[in-house]
Amino acid sequence: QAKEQFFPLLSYRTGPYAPNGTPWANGKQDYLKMINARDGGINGVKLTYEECETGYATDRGVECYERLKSHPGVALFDPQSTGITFALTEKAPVDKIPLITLGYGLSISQDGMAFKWNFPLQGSYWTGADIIIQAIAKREGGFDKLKGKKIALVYHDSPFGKEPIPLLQERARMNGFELQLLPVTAPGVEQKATWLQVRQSRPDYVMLWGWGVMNSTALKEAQATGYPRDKMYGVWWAGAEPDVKDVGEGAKGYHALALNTSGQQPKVMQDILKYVYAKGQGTGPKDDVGSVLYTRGVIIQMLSNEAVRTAQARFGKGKVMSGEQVRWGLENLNLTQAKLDALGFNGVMRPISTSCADHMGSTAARIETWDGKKWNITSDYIEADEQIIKPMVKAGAAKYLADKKMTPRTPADCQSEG
Amino acid sequence: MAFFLETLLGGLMAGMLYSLVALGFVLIFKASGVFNFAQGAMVLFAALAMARFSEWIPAWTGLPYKPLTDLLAFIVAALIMFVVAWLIERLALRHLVNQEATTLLMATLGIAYFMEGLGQSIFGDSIYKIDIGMPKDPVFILDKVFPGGLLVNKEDLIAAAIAATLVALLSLFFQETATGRALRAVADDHQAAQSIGIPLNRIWVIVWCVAGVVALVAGMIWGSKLGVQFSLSTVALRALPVVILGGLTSVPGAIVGGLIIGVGEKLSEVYLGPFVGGGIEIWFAYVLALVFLLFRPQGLFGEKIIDRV
Amino acid sequence: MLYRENGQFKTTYRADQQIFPITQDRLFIGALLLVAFAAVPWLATDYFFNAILIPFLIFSLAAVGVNILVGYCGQISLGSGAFMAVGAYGAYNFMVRVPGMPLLVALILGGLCATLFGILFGLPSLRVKGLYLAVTTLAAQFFSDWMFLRISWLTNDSASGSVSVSNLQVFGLPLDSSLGKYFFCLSLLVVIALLAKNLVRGAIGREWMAIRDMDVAAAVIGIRPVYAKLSAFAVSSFIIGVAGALWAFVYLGTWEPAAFSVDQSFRLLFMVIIGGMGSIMGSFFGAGFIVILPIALSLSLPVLARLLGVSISTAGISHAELMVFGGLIVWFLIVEPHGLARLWSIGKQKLRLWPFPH
Amino acid sequence: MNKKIGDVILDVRNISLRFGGVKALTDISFNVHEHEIRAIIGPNGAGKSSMLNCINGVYTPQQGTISFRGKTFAHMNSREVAEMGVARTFQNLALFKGMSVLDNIMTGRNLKIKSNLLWQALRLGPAEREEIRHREAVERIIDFLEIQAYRKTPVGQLPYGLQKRVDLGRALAMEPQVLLLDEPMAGMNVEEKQDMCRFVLDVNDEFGTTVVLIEHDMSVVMDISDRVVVLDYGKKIGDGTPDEVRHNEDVISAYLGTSH
Amino acid sequence: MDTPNIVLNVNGIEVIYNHVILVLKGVSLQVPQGRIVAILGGNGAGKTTTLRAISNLLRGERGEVTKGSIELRGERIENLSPADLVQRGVVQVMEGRHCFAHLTIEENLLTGTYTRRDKAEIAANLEKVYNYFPRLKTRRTSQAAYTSGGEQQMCAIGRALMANPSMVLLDEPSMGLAPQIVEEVFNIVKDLNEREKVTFLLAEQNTNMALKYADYGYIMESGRVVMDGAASDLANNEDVKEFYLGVGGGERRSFKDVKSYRRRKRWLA
Ligand SMILES: Nc1ncnc2c1ncn2[C@@H]1O[C@H](COP(=O)(O)OP(=O)(O)OP(=O)(O)O)[C@@H](O)[C@H]1O
Ligand SMILES: Nc1ncnc2c1ncn2[C@@H]1O[C@H](COP(=O)(O)OP(=O)(O)OP(=O)(O)O)[C@@H](O)[C@H]1O
Ligand SMILES: [Mg+2]
Ligand SMILES: [Mg+2]
Repeated sequence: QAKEQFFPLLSYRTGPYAPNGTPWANGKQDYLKMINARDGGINGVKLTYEECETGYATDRGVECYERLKSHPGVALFDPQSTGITFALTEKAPVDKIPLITLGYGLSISQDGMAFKWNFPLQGSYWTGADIIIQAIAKREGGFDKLKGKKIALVYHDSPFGKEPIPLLQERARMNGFELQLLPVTAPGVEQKATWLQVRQSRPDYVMLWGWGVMNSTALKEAQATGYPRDKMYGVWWAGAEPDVKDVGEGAKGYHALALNTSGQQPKVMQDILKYVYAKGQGTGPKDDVGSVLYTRGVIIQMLSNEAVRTAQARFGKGKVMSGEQVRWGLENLNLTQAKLDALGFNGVMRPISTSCADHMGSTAARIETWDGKKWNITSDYIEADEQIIKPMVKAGAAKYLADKKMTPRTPADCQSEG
Repeated sequence: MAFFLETLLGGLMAGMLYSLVALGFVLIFKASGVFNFAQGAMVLFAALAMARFSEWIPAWTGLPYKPLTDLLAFIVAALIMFVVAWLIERLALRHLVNQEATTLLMATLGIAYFMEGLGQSIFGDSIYKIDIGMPKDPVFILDKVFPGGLLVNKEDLIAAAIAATLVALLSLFFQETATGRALRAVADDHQAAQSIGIPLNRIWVIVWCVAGVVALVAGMIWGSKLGVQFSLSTVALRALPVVILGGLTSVPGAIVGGLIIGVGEKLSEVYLGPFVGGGIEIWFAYVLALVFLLFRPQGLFGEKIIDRV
Repeated sequence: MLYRENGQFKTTYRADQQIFPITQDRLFIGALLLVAFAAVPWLATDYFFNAILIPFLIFSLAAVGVNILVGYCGQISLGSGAFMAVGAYGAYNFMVRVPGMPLLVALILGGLCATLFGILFGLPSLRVKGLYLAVTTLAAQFFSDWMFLRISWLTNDSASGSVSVSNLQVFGLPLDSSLGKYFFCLSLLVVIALLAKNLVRGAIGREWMAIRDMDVAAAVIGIRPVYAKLSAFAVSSFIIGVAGALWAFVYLGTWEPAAFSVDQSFRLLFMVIIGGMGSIMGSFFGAGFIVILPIALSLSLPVLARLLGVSISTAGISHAELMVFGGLIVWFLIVEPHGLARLWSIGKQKLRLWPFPH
Repeated sequence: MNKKIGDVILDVRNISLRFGGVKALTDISFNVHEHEIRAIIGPNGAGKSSMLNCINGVYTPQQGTISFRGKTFAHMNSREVAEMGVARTFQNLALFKGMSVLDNIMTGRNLKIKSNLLWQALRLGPAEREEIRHREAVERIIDFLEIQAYRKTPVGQLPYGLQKRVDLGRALAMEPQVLLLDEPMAGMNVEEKQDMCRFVLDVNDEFGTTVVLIEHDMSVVMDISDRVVVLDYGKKIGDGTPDEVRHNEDVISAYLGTSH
Repeated sequence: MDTPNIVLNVNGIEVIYNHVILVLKGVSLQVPQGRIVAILGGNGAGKTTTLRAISNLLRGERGEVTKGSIELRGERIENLSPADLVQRGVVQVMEGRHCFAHLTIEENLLTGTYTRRDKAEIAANLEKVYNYFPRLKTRRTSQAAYTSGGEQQMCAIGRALMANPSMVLLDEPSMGLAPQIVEEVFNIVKDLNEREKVTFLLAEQNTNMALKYADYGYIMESGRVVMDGAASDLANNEDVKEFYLGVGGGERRSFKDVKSYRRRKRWLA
């Protein structure tokens, strides 16, 4: 049998979230193509993939998972949706396939001792929310200045949008600001009432926790009600080109979290253009290469590949890794700045290193700001506050385990993975 | 008080925008007895066509004058909607004469899927922009009376004016013209209409063409508000309570229904929402429509539902 | 002359009132059950069970429920997703709040929650009819979407509103293998479908159909519309609720309210109309069509494209899938507006006449 | 003729019914005796069907009362009327189109079915026996109406005349004491009318069912009815035996014309 | 019988409903220009089906003509739409009235003029119909669904006449009409036939009337034409007398004595 490592790609190129899902999926696919073309795979193991359309619907996602999970050489799944992640969290341990959920999914799954198979790499909603509050505090000139301020959370009315609430409530208690919760019914095409409420209560800042059409609609309503865009902070799922592109100038000044940069300058993008697009094998249009979500897709795939590479280093170079072995690789990632540079990701993202207990690997993000034409990074990396998040993750994970009548992994389990 | 008025105004404007979509439903229902679930897909399809041609036409022809190219794009999109209407009649409706309402409803759902797929494969599935020069920034009126003034949206005002004009025109059309009468006859009984020489096929093409143009206008306005992308088709779900509240068969009902639903849902969200955690407007709109229906099962202006033995 | 009812004389009305009065039909159904219970477990793969058969069984069950309301009683409903959700969350609450609650009992209690919800949202049907009713049932849909997101008590105070169940057991046996889940769903489906069939061919079924076909005439022969409609809502939402609970417990494991969104309601309505309104058998056809067709398309279109030597982008394939799916729906309706079940019975009628055409 | 005409079973007093400006019925009174065949005739739009609808509880008259076996009602609810034993057929066929002939007639027996929902779902023991008992009764009706061959045909596919028969069958299945027939013989040829008359007369003879009959075919009315009411634009213009009515001047000018 | 031009020629048609139910088994008939031709037959004989086949309204009932041909003035019409036929002057009055429930009586009548453009002609036609059926005039503003059965029947007939047809297919025009209106309807038929040379093909159960006014008749039984002939001949045929006119054996038998022995129809042997 040919030596092939298989990457199932769940994606959505149809449905309400297609404009966001498509570049993301393209990035993953292009990176795979590029690695095969440039390096011939990972240590000689060819990378194969198959895409399965979920349309962002949980049941179709589960069907895709079932269809692709028994493909030989399957490495891991990236469900690309919070709902699908929830459903697969139950199934992955049974099938022994890791799930990576970069920047989304369950925040408590950061705890590798409770969630052996989940990897919310680079950040969860809790870290994201925390970073935004920090950024606002910095702008105000210190956490004490937050006292008495009012911050509104305009969120997608779904588990995705509700995840940050516990953290924000914690923060509100700590820092003494008032939190106003404004849910927006999915998909978010009608937000007049929400923004009238914003206009009435005049919060000092608005946090935008949206996905898909909800983001651009929010920005347009903000414009229409005259809410200053530079007082708005979006999560990293509300900080890509589709969210602001057709608002254009109207979104000028709007901030969002950035897990990664955008643009075609980094070497990895150049390589993709050279090895994939120049040969006419690009998945999407050339101009989209290097967009925010595209870059995120590339990063996700890069991290997946590196997990395989790490695993190979331990279990045998040039071999096809099993799901369990890839899981070990994910748990022992150590991408230093030097390594990132070598991979062509200089400046694109933060170094990341995971462990058995910490499945996130990095909790920092920057702020980017829309200037009417493109996104610019406008802050340094801000680390989420461990002091707040750690206990919450611990408590949440403990409750999860108790509900499921499960016991946490032992440190021995961390060592003995073979 | 100022805020209440603002909410009220916002609701009225939102309502007008719903009516624009609702109008498409009413039109087809009134004229053929078909509850057209593909209306949302038609709005999307038309908006996609409009958005893409307003990019393509300047690129192809090099015409610099934007209003002109936009007009051309509108015309091309309208022509495309005519072709779509013709195809729908040829390939689907023609073969479903005299079938039950549920069957026809189902067929329109199939058509909706088809058009969503087709639209996105021809015109792309990203977000596109329709910029017909609608002013986006708020204006404040009556700032003498209320501190800070009352916020209104020029864009909404223009949209409302367009919706009102369309409704007026279509009402006239249905009221007393012979074709209007024939359309209503078709909705009542396909077979009998055929038997007296009303050419169903031609009528359906006409009605779907008109509905296509209404969808185009709705798509243009909603698209310039939301950006043109898949979610545009979901505005149909927000227009449904409007349709039934106003009455499935009434063109003016679409406007009145829109206003009631718009105001109702905004007021409820703003004044009731905070007590129950918010996010209630969508089901509130449906419940509001339901309450009205309990008093008038045919909607405010709908034709009386006839059951007689 | 393989399929004939001639020569099969019924000497009692009892014999004539069997579900399948024709011997060949009985044999066929017997064989089908045999295959389902004995052969399929041998043949099917894990994927087949988890991704196709189990969803098919659960949706068949839900479609039977929807068919009772829509097909038999004529009350078009777009709120079926809500009834599924209420069933699922209802059963979930009984599971987590009552220690030692057996799964089967929880499912039934979940179904009963859905029944109450169904009756509540069925009340408008006493006044509102037809398409107006169809649209107003969306109120139930959006209300339940909202309710399970907002009322955290219902989700056992889970912060995100997503909940999960695990370690399911039936009569002390763990329900974790695909095969076990398959048998569980299949058995429930067979039992409930049988009960439903009995209902629809009995007195209450005739009341429902009478209300559907001509409500004034029904009232004149003494049928109470209130009772007939509400009982249809009750029975139907019970079945849909049980199906919803199964969907959540057995198929998803962890779920959020979006798993029972308005799309689900539309899908269920599709199944009933495509399958055949007013036919239990049709529910199965419809569920098969709607569950299996998209999967079959997404599997076969890329292959087909490769065979034809055209390269379509992945997005293109997804769009083509939508188009083919929509096109097929229209085509089937044109061929037979009364659904696949009618096509089936016409087929049988032809077989009966065979070898003569008429 | 040795039929025993009994007491008044149905008494209609001073009924008036308006729809907006249309006076469908104005101060109509008449009675029906047990076991008799009572015809209602009158030109189109005279209010005959409306009269039946009032008796049936489908319409609520603005004025007047209806007594059934001595009990008086201002308004009747359809179900109560059915429970008292009044059945009817419809002028514009109101059959249950999606159901078979057998099921249509079976619905007529629904009032008599006692087993509850759960028993029906299980369909065991008593529920099944009950179902079979009613089936037997319905089969007798099917035999009687000579529609055995169409037992399982959906009624929508039957020709008009047979649908009328099924309509009658459904009413008969209720084992009514009073049977209201709205133009049961419209759209039939003489042979079929004879059949229909035979059914009506048999029911009347054998079960003693009282019949109220609306019919435009004068030969039928004159031949089989015991007494005739004549309505004209909502007013009663005649009441009596066929012979009396036939020679009533008002009736001749309003309805019969000269040829009868 | 001298044969003027045949307007309508139905040639051995077979009709199947739902792909399986064979209803017409080779029906042929001719309608000469300017005549009144009646189709008689019991319930389910296939009269309605024949008329639907001619006016091309079968498709909506999921029926189709599988064999034979239908010609109107020499032109094959199986593939025309019903509207095309109305353009050619052929209008059908459907069985079961089929008025447009939500339209008023007057609007119903006016829809009948869809193919007409001349305003004056339309007004004249409306006047004519109101003259024929004064009852319609008094009910002109009521929605059709709320008129009595007979009024609806008049409305359906009137609506067809509004199109100034050259040929009318009448399916059971007398159903549900009071006796003097029945007479009136047939007088109208005769009148139009004589004065405006309108050709009629009518399916009718009221054999008495039909044979009195028609020139020629076809008798159908279970999907076949079993007998045809000039109306006067048919009226004197023993079987027809017995089964359709109710005057077998000389004089009319009372409906009261129907329980007598029933003779089989000769053609069913
Ligand atoms: N839509 C249909 N589907 C199936 N069978 C049908 C349909 N319409 C009519 N038939 C069948 O065709 C046969 C002829 O029916 P048709 O209505 O033509 O009779 P008819 O002569 O007009 O009778 P009547 O005098 O009662 O109106 C009947 O046996 C009927 O069952
Ligand atoms: N629901 C209603 N709404 C309005 N008008 C009605 C309604 N029902 C009946 N009418 C009117 O009342 C009058 C009497 O109607 P009805 O149906 O009782 O007549 P009928 O005597 O049965 O006539 P036919 O012999 O033609 O059936 C008619 O003019 C009719 O238009
Ligand atoms: Mg009447
Ligand atoms: Mg007929």
